Amino acid sequence: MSVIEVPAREVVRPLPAGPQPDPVADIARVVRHEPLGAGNHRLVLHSARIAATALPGQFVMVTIPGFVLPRPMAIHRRRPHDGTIELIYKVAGAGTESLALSAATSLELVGPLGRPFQLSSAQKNVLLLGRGIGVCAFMTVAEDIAARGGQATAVLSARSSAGLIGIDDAVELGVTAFTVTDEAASSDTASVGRTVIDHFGADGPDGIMVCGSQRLARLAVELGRRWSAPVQVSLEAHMACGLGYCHGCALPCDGDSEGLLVCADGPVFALERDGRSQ
Amino acid sequence: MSVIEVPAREVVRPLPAGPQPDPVADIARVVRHEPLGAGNHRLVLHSARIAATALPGQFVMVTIPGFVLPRPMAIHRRRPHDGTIELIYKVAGAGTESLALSAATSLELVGPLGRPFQLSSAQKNVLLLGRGIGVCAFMTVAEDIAARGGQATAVLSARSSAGLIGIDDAVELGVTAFTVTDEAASSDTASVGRTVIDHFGADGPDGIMVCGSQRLARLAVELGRRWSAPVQVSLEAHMACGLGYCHGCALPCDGDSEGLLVCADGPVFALERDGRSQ
Amino acid sequence: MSTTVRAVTTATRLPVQIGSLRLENPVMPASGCFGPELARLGSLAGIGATVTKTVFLDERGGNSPNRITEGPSGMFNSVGIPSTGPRGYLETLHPRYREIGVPVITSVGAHTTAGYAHVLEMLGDAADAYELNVSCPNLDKHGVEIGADPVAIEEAVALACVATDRPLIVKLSPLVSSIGDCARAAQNGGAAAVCVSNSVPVLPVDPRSMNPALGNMIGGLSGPRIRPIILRLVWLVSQAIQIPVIGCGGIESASDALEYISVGASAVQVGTAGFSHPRALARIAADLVRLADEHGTTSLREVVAQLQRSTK
Amino acid sequence: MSTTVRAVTTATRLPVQIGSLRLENPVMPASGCFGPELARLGSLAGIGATVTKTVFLDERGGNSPNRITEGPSGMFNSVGIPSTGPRGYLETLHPRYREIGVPVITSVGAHTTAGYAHVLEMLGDAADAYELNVSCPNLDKHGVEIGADPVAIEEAVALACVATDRPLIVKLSPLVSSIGDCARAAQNGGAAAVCVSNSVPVLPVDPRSMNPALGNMIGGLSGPRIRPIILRLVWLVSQAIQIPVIGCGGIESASDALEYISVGASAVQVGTAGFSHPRALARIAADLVRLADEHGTTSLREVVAQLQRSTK
Ligand SMILES: Cc1cc2nc3c(=O)[nH]c(=O)nc-3n(C[C@H](O)[C@H](O)[C@H](O)COP(=O)(O)OP(=O)(O)OC[C@H]3O[C@@H](n4cnc5c(N)ncnc54)[C@H](O)[C@@H]3O)c2cc1C
Ligand SMILES: Cc1cc2nc3c(=O)[nH]c(=O)nc-3n(C[C@H](O)[C@H](O)[C@H](O)COP(=O)(O)OP(=O)(O)OC[C@H]3O[C@@H](n4cnc5c(N)ncnc54)[C@H](O)[C@@H]3O)c2cc1C
Ligand SMILES: Cc1cc2nc3c(=O)[nH]c(=O)nc-3n(C[C@H](O)[C@H](O)[C@H](O)COP(=O)(O)O)c2cc1C
Ligand SMILES: Cc1cc2nc3c(=O)[nH]c(=O)nc-3n(C[C@H](O)[C@H](O)[C@H](O)COP(=O)(O)O)c2cc1C
Ligand code: FES
Ligand code: FES
Repeated sequence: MSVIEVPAREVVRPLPAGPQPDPVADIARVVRHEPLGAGNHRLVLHSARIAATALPGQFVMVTIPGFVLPRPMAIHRRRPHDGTIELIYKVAGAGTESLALSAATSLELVGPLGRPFQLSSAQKNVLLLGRGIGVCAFMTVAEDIAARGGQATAVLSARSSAGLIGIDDAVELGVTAFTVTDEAASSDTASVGRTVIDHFGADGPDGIMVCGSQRLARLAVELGRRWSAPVQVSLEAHMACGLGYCHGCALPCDGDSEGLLVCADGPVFALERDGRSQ
Repeated sequence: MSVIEVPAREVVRPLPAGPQPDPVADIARVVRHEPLGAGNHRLVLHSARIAATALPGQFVMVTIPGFVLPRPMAIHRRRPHDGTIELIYKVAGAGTESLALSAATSLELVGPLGRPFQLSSAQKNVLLLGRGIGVCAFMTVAEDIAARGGQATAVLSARSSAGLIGIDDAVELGVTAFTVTDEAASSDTASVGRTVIDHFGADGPDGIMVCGSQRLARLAVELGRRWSAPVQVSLEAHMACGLGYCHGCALPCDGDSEGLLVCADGPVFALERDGRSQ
Repeated sequence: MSTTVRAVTTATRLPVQIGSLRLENPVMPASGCFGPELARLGSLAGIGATVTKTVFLDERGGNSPNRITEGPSGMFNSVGIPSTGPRGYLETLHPRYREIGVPVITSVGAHTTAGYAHVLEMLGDAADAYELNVSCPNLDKHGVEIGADPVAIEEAVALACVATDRPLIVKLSPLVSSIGDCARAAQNGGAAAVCVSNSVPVLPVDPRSMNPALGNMIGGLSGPRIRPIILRLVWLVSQAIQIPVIGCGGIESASDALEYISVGASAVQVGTAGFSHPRALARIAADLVRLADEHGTTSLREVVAQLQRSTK
Repeated sequence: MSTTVRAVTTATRLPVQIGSLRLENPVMPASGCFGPELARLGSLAGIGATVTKTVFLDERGGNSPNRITEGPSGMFNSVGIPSTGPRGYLETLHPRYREIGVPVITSVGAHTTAGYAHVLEMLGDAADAYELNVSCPNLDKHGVEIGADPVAIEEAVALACVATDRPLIVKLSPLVSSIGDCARAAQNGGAAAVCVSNSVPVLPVDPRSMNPALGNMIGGLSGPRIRPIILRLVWLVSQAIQIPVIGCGGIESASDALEYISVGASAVQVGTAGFSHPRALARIAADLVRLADEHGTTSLREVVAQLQRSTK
């Protein structure tokens, strides 16, 4: 039932808290809002401050008119030159359905929020594994890698080719992208594993980022062990504040003290094989 | 607070219950739905059974998607030849506002409901006094008068000329219509009284129907006494069922037993000067 | 093929036993939200029973307008239960309920624990079962209700049991400190089932005038938005007692009814939905039969279990 | 002209006295729906006070996910009040609340009537006032709350009064048989004010899976749809006691706050609205000041009276 899907035998650990931009509460002009097919929608918002400061992997909370809880959405693209950010969302329930039908010309939002993906200055060759809208969590990593002249490789997975996200972005950012789908029977972990191992050979990437699929996360951990590359995962949880005070987004935990908060300790976490369960 | 505005010194009495058409629950196709200005909207629905059977002054309950209570609306026009009925509604609150924005292609409704205006076969010369959307309560009387070759005279009152309802209908049905507005300072009871007395002279109408204004109702009673013409009024009350079982629409009453139900004993009542309060 | 399916559909029964009374379908109207007038809009043969508006001993006028209105929370009503007394009911209303052709459950109200028995004595065995409304939030503005006091509930039910052989359903109030205690009191008093619950007490304010939106100030909230509130009460009650629980609050569809089954209800009542959709009762009754057919069972519990498994 | 108006606005105060504590504005956050993090999004200088999440004696982990979700009825939460205990609170959270620059009201919880005093002893006079949360519906699934038992409330408050000189606000539970009795018990125990109320207990079911939508099954409903329910409780409480009543439930705007003033509240708390609109608290506080200015008064009661008269 929970949307929090920490892979069973893997553990998440918080990344060290680095400096983060101050979040702002903004009323953002809707610059573009259009269906992309397969229930996905592109939403481009004008929010100069967020566009200028957001770190890769950060998210925003978008208020949907008529709903009490804002919806967390990854910042898929930042375009500081025109002050916009791009979100891609999938119609998942009542809120996103209403958003998709909405003709609102501005939307309330708060961001940028959450701990970003960590990219040391040495990391220039990363593997991004994403399924469905999970791809939106890491395209900003590809932006930063492109900016520093590195190379990102991405596996874009989806149920059907109509649901594939990020192909245009990959082209724009010079990402080597493999698209895999259930439709084409190319999205199972074994196939995806073979594809990327073939691609990288013995010299693997120096970092792996994954989002949107438990199976891909498990694959990421295996690949990380193979290549001694650190793995980071972006998780989802139901959220109310996005800022760390409502305690709504805690990861399940045993014992008396509270688990990690996905909004403030994540959404990006280090992902490792659990020593205990081996 | 109550929408029930029985004129202070006047009393309403139920009209004798005559035969009434059986109500139906229908899902009616929206044939036309358009703004008329001043917050009024025309809604033409295809409901052959209601169009064919409704008596003058009857109403329907229209279900607005997303709202729990259906809204009572007078049947403004019946067009049995094409199976449609026409409603005109004013945006008054959340429900009618939502209806005005709705692109629904069909609407659930129940009708025809309520006791109709009583027109004896002798009555051929009636005066209709209506203000705002109150006019919609009696245009079906004008239809029946026209059908029997009689003459209806109507005072159509509104705040502004943009809010006047029924002018086209009056033309179509051969009604002698006087339009009066607050804007033109022609809508006060004294002016309206003078206008109709000038028009009718000593030989008054043989029946007076009124809806939509307490002041007009009081005028109707005075005119009724002057010309010995029976006066009928159509009242409003908040309603849930429209059928007589929820007891939500009772008129205020003293004592232990319940007052009249506007939906089942009305909405059309005989209106008389209260003997006690003179 | 389609004839076969249709034959099965018609044959399927979803029986519910309320004491000695067997209902052929678990769907019935909520008290005060139904009238024989509805039979004019289409057949009601498929529903489990009808339930009448609450009958009181004394004649009552009800509250002043506005008696009903709607806000974003749902329907507000302060009708106040006008009643023509048991005699008026037996003469004019009861025969019309009988004509519908399904069991008649007559709702009975009173202001003392002994009062229910008095009304029941006058009604005799006219009805197939009685529903004791111990929870009307509209009549007295302050004052703790009979339904908020387990001792009073047990006494009222025990006295009522003496006055009639018909099965008694006790309709509880939602705003009590421990609904489990209230339900146990009803069971101990001899109830055959409990109904959970009456509408939720409210004081809606009209933002335009900053005055109460209802003539009586206090009213009851009903409709789909109260469903999560009442689901919790049904769950608490179904943990507390062994007799059947009838869920009532915000049911608009067969799916809503199944939510109640999932937390322990055996039958459901449909109130407010009948205003927006006058055929709601008949439709929900038929949809549940269809769902049971599709899942190859005559148990709605089993339908729920299958749905739960299929989304695991 | 505009400078003059602005000068008046800034000068206006809408003071509320809670025992010895004077708030300059009647608007404050609801416990658990506010964090010092919000100060990063804009100034909070105009609000009357901050209120902390409830602090318990023991460390607590809170409930399993999903802890929050939304349905047509509003926000459902079963966070379950994770707490790091009074020491953890004093070390890490309290200083950050202090920085905001308005009075700090610390919410305190316990599972015995003596428990509140224990927490208060550890907190000393760190806070400007304390709010006793006698009504958390999430922690125990069954079990009658302290807040449902007037005797327990009075005892808890009386013991707490011995442990601190700071004014005590008692935050009541909505689902009780007689909220007037609960409020009187709080007043008799020595409370300086009561807050009405906590969220409304619910069991939301996810229609897709027919399973509970919250990890803990039972949760609390909050947001605008509960306002008519809580307005009635505030009205009943304001009839029952003389100390100030703080209204809390579904307030999203200054108009919503005035609805509470119209039924007897002296101050308000804003919870869920702060999630959809993080600037809601500051906006409502400023809007009330502006409204009071426009009506030429510093009394919100007077604003309401003028609005009522103008729509007569
Ligand atoms: C950090 C983060 C980034 C995200 N980025 C994206 C993105 O870029 N594109 C995208 O399509 N989706 C994204 N999601 C998921 C998105 O927030 C949910 O799909 C959305 O909230 C569903 O809302 P709803 O009203 O349609 O669904 P409903 O089921 O009606 O929502 C009910 C409640 O549950 C919450 N909820 C339901 N599903 C999820 C979920 N998967 N994650 C979090 N909350 C949920 C809703 O926010 C709401 O409060 C992200 C989630 C998180 C936590
Ligand atoms: C017999 C009858 C015939 C009517 N015919 C027409 C017509 O032809 N055209 C038209 O524009 N209006 C007509 N009305 C009034 C119309 O029903 C209301 O304006 C409408 O219900 C307002 O709904 P709302 O959601 O916009 O207002 P809200 O104030 O949001 O409604 C809240 C609740 O109050 C009820 N309500 C509010 N005002 C009225 C009212 N004046 N009368 C009855 N219920 C009310 C609503 O039905 C709803 O249940 C008629 C009313 C009756 C009783
Ligand atoms: C207009 C109206 C009248 C009602 N009258 C009664 C009544 O007479 N007796 C009773 O026990 N409940 C009465 N109720 C409560 C309903 O039977 C039911 O418990 C409540 O409305 C919740 O169900 P719902 O959400 O399906 O409407 C009434 C409710 C409404 C809306
Ligand atoms: C996420 C969340 C956490 C809450 N935590 C607490 C709490 O710790 N202590 C408390 O007294 N009330 C708590 N509440 C209840 C609120 O303080 C408030 O009483 C309730 O939400 C109703 O107000 P609202 O409709 O404005 O949100 C919490 C509510 C929410 C939504
Ligand atoms: S969403 Fe509020 S603490 Fe994470
Ligand atoms: S509207 Fe139900 S009785 Fe008149």
